[in-house]
Amino acid sequence: MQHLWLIPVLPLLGFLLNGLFGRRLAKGAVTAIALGSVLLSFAWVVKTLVGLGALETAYIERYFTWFQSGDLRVGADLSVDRLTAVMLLVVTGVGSLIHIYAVGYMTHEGGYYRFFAYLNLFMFFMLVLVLGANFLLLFVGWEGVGLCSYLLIGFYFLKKSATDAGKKAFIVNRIGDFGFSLAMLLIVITFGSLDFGAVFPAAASKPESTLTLIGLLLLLGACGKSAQAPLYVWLPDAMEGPTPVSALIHAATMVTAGVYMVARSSAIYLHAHAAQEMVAYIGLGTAVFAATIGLAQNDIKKVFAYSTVSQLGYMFLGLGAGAFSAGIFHLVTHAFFKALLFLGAGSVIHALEGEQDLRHMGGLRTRIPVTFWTLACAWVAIAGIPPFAGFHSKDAILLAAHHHAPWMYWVGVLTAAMTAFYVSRAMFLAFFGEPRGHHHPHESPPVMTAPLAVLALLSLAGGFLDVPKFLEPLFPLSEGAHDFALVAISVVAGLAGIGLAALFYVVKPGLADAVANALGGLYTLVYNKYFVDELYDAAVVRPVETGSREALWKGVDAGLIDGAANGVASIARATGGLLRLIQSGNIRSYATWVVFGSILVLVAIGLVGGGAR
Amino acid sequence: MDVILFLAFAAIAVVCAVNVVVQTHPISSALSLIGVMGSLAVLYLLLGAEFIAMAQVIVYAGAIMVLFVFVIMLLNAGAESRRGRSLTAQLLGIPGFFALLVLLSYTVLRLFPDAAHVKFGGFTGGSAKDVGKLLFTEYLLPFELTSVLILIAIVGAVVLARKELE
Amino acid sequence: MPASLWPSWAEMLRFLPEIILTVAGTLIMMLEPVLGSRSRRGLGQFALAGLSAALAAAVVADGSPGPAFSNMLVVDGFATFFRVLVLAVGILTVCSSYPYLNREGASSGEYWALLLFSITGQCVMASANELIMVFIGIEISSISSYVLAGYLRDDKRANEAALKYFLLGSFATAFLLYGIALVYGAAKSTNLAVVRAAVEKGEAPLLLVGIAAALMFVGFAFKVSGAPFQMWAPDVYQGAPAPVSAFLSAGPKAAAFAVFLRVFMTAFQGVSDRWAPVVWISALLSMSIGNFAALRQSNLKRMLAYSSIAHAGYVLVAMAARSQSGSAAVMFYLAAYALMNMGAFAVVAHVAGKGERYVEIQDLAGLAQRQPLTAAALAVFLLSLIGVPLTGGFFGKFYIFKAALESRLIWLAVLGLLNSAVAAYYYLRILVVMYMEEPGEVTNGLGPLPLGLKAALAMPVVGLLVLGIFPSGLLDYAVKSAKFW
Amino acid sequence: MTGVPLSWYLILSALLFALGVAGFLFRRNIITVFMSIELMLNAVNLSFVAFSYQLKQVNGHIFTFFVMVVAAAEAAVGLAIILTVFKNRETLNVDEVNSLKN
Repeated sequence: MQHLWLIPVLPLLGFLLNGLFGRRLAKGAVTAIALGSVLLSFAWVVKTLVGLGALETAYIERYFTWFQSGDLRVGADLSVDRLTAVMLLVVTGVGSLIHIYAVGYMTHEGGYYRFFAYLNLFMFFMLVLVLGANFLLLFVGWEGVGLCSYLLIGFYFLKKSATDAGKKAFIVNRIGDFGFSLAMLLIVITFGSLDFGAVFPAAASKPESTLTLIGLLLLLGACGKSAQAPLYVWLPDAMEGPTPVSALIHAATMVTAGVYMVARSSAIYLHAHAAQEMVAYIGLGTAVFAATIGLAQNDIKKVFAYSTVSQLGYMFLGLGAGAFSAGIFHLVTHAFFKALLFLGAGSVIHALEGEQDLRHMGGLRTRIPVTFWTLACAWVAIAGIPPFAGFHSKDAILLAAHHHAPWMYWVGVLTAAMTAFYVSRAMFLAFFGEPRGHHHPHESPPVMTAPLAVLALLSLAGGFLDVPKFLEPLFPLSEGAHDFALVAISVVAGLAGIGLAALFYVVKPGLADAVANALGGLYTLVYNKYFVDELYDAAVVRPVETGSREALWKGVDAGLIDGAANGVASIARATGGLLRLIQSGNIRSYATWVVFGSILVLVAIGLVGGGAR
Repeated sequence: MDVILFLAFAAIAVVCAVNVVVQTHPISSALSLIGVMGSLAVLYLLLGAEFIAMAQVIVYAGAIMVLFVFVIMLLNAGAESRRGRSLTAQLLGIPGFFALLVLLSYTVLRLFPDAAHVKFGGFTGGSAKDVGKLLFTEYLLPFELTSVLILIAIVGAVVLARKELE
Repeated sequence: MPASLWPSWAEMLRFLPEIILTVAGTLIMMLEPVLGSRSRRGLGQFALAGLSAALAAAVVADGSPGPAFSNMLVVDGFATFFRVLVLAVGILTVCSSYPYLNREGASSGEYWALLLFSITGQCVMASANELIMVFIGIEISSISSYVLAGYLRDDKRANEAALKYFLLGSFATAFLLYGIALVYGAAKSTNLAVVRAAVEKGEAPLLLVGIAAALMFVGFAFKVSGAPFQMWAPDVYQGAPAPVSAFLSAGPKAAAFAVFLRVFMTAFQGVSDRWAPVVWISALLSMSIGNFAALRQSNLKRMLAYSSIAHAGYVLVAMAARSQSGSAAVMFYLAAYALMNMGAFAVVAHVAGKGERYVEIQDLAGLAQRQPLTAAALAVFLLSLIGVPLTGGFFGKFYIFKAALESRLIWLAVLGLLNSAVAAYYYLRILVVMYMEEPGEVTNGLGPLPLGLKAALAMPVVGLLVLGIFPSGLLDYAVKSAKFW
Repeated sequence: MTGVPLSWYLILSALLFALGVAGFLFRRNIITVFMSIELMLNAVNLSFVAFSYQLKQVNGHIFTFFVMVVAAAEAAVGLAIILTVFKNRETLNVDEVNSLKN
């Protein structure tokens, strides 16, 4: 026995202690409980994995029968295989770092104990999600992390926008959950079980149409949780929450749950080609779409939020192209550099006392050097510059995409260039040039910078963890040759993105005086870097957004997104008149409806033929 | 003879029932309803239900309807006011009435094709003795339960009619 | 068969819960005049004792299953399940009524007596094996409910609620009765087993039995507030005193579903092809009307009323499955539903204040800051109503839709799941108001939670979590008991 | 003479039932509305007794008997409710009791 249950239960204990007694505990005690539980959990993960050794097959611990009805038995079973091992390390490792960081970040915020209680609860559910050996436990974690995300987004609940964002996240996730629950029910009906160990080996023998349906419904669930088009809308808004939350939940862990789930269900997707193809399309579409929007955001967290959506799209592209291990690989490296980006952004915001607008930053390079240098590591990592982390994983995905369909590779490369561009733009605007705000920036305390340093190291070197190799027993490596030309093209694209950004935001201002007189009008055009943004915003982002809203996402963005919120409310409003007619409060009217109902029932039962039962 | 008796009392019942519906003064409706009940009692007799016929007159027409009339008198209810209306009931009421009537009549007419012909004296099992025997053996439990029902009626009336709460 | 007038002890045992309840109710009425005004308050505890004794009796009676009193009633797992359920609902109602009545200055023995009698009727319904018992059980339960709804007789709203409930309820009962008459004419008996046999052997014309089923459907659907016979529910739940609304939405509804299921799955089993589509449509209508109407409500009680219509719709989905697992899902769901709805109404009763002045959703603003435990309890109920895992509501829905899919009711399951996704929105609104808004005048002036309400909140919370984490026990029992022949 | 076909009784019963329904829908006075329900119950009773004749059983009579008891209990409670409504609102018009609505 490895006592796997300790891994999720430790954070749960932290939640219970802080949630119940946190109000009366000293701040130090709250911190100790919150950090201790997560660190212990991380330690236990490491100990377990060391104890389990090679993990050629899944290691399962069965505790008790959760419920049984008929032939369906669902146990409280936890299992660890290589995929889980990777996820566990990411969740508890990055989670621990972010917890440490949050201690510094949240010091001056109200509701300190509550924040950490929620954060620990989130860890509990996330670990259940990853460790569960059946779809139902996965679903428990799935719903749980959604709930915590909602609580944490709404943490600054005095801000109306935070409440609204929380609601939006919840509702969009409900749409995804609808898909997931239906898929789960279909799995029960088709396979008679929810255990991964029973479902996946049997997948090959089931009709492809059923598997496709299950795959598509699971994908709907994944789209909700992992912010894929058309359900991506909640994630950028979710940045209303405190920055550590953005880093932990909305970049590193929860949003990757959909990727994990699809990878976990690879056996189903491998036998449902249409569904898998759909995964690739949605991933690619989201990657391009979100990157396009990310190019013109002025809020530093919004830039990274759209970047997250886009990178998640990459992962889905990998999964859809059949390179499950590449998708997971990117999940890992992305967890490193995106958590770092968010935490660094948090440090910047912290330094500028809450300023999030890139247009009011600038020149921070020398003021907060640690933040700058650590962020720079994330920067090169996400831009896909070899030999840093993002390069390896992105490369694996792009190669798989090329193998799958060459045009997908080219779109992917274009996206990579855009990614490099917008991250560079954010970096240049924030750290280079002249200071544009009226702030007195100060470097963050060590408790915040230390996690940054660790993550920076991981962003630099994380690419050398050969995750695909490690996952080979689960996902056979695709045979796509390591074509040097393809790799070179994507690297060049990344470099081009950085170069272009440097040209727009760094180099030109320096050349300004020299070129100014010569070029006149053109100079003003270029000098005013915001003009570029505005032009771009007007020429590209707005049309893309409006166009997509009008044409492609009309039903989705207007109907579904604002939600089951406004959409459903308007249906409700539309039926309001009818309702008032029926619910008139008049007894005689009610009786009339009863009479009519009974006539309908009589006619219906009278008309239906007695067909064979 | 059976036919004449049936037709006569059925006609009285129907006319009285229609009167219940069309009268605006509750007292007229109540008296018409007593008329319906009385003629039904005769029909019960024709069907051989002696005990029920008696109970109909004593309990229904005698006790229950007296209660109604008493309340009408108590509240000094006059002809009903024409204030307020239910569009739904007025628009859909007549079609609903006919649809229901047609459906129910069709059901009993078409679906009980080989029903017996009723002759007075064709069935004589409905005496007080027969009913009582069954009531105290097979139907003992529901019979006892009706006592709970009566108890509720008393308690309920007390609750609602009492002067002040605590 | 000249049965002895004195029934056997085994038969008495099978009827013991009802006997205890009736005796307790009568004793309360007899004790009240002789007690002083102080000790009169103890009558609530007495009612609690009576209910607990009846609960124990119901469990004991389950040890000797079988028919009793010339097949009038039958004690089987199904009956025991619903007896225990309505008795538990009764206990919760007493707990939440006690402080409520004290606050309103309306405490009296009659209330407890009527409550016990009403539950007697529901126990009868749960174990009825004869249409006459169904009818009398319904009437016992309903007539006392009418009075309970109008118990605060000087309150205009309660008054109106009672009148509506009474008139429409009697109206619907007349349809039910007409249906019973047709069953009697068609099958020559009103015993459920005999009717079933007659239908199966083809002695009773199928169409006629179908029509009878249709008329009885009207009566039952009315009692469970299933569309299109749901109109009374919002008005009555809004007008009745909050603990009574809680009771009405749980006890009589569960009992009505019990007879609904038993009658349709036994007597009308042979014509299930005819009634199943009607149940299908009714389920869809109930879910949609309930959820969409609830979206628009600002009054908490009215919103919960619409939500209870929607939940009746979910239960009807399971019924439309016409299978053993469907019936088991009905049972499980009703148990979870009774707990969460009772709990939610108990919070409403607490917040509403004297004279129920504060029953708007907005009145809950900031409850989480003023009374964190009350808010947490309501949060559990709401999450369970939404159907979030680790609560009873989740498994309830899971089993319902699983049963529906097993019976190939794919579209109904899809639409039902969509409906429950919509439903999340209005429950969420309450959570937001409670957790994310600043305390308002109402929550600031809120008195401490009385002991009775504490119990009325704690028990459902524990129950829901147990059902959500260890559902097997109850589900096993439900699956075993969901056999009707 | 062969007597009256049983279906005549049943049709009479259906007619009375439908008239009761109509009374419920068209009358404004609460007491008359309530009386319409009594009319419906009477109609059903006639069916029970008629079926009893056909089946040569007493069971239908018993049913009728119970319906009468129920009707009595309902009348007591119902009229008490009507009294309280009248006390609170000074009206017996069913259309004016409509304050609870959407």
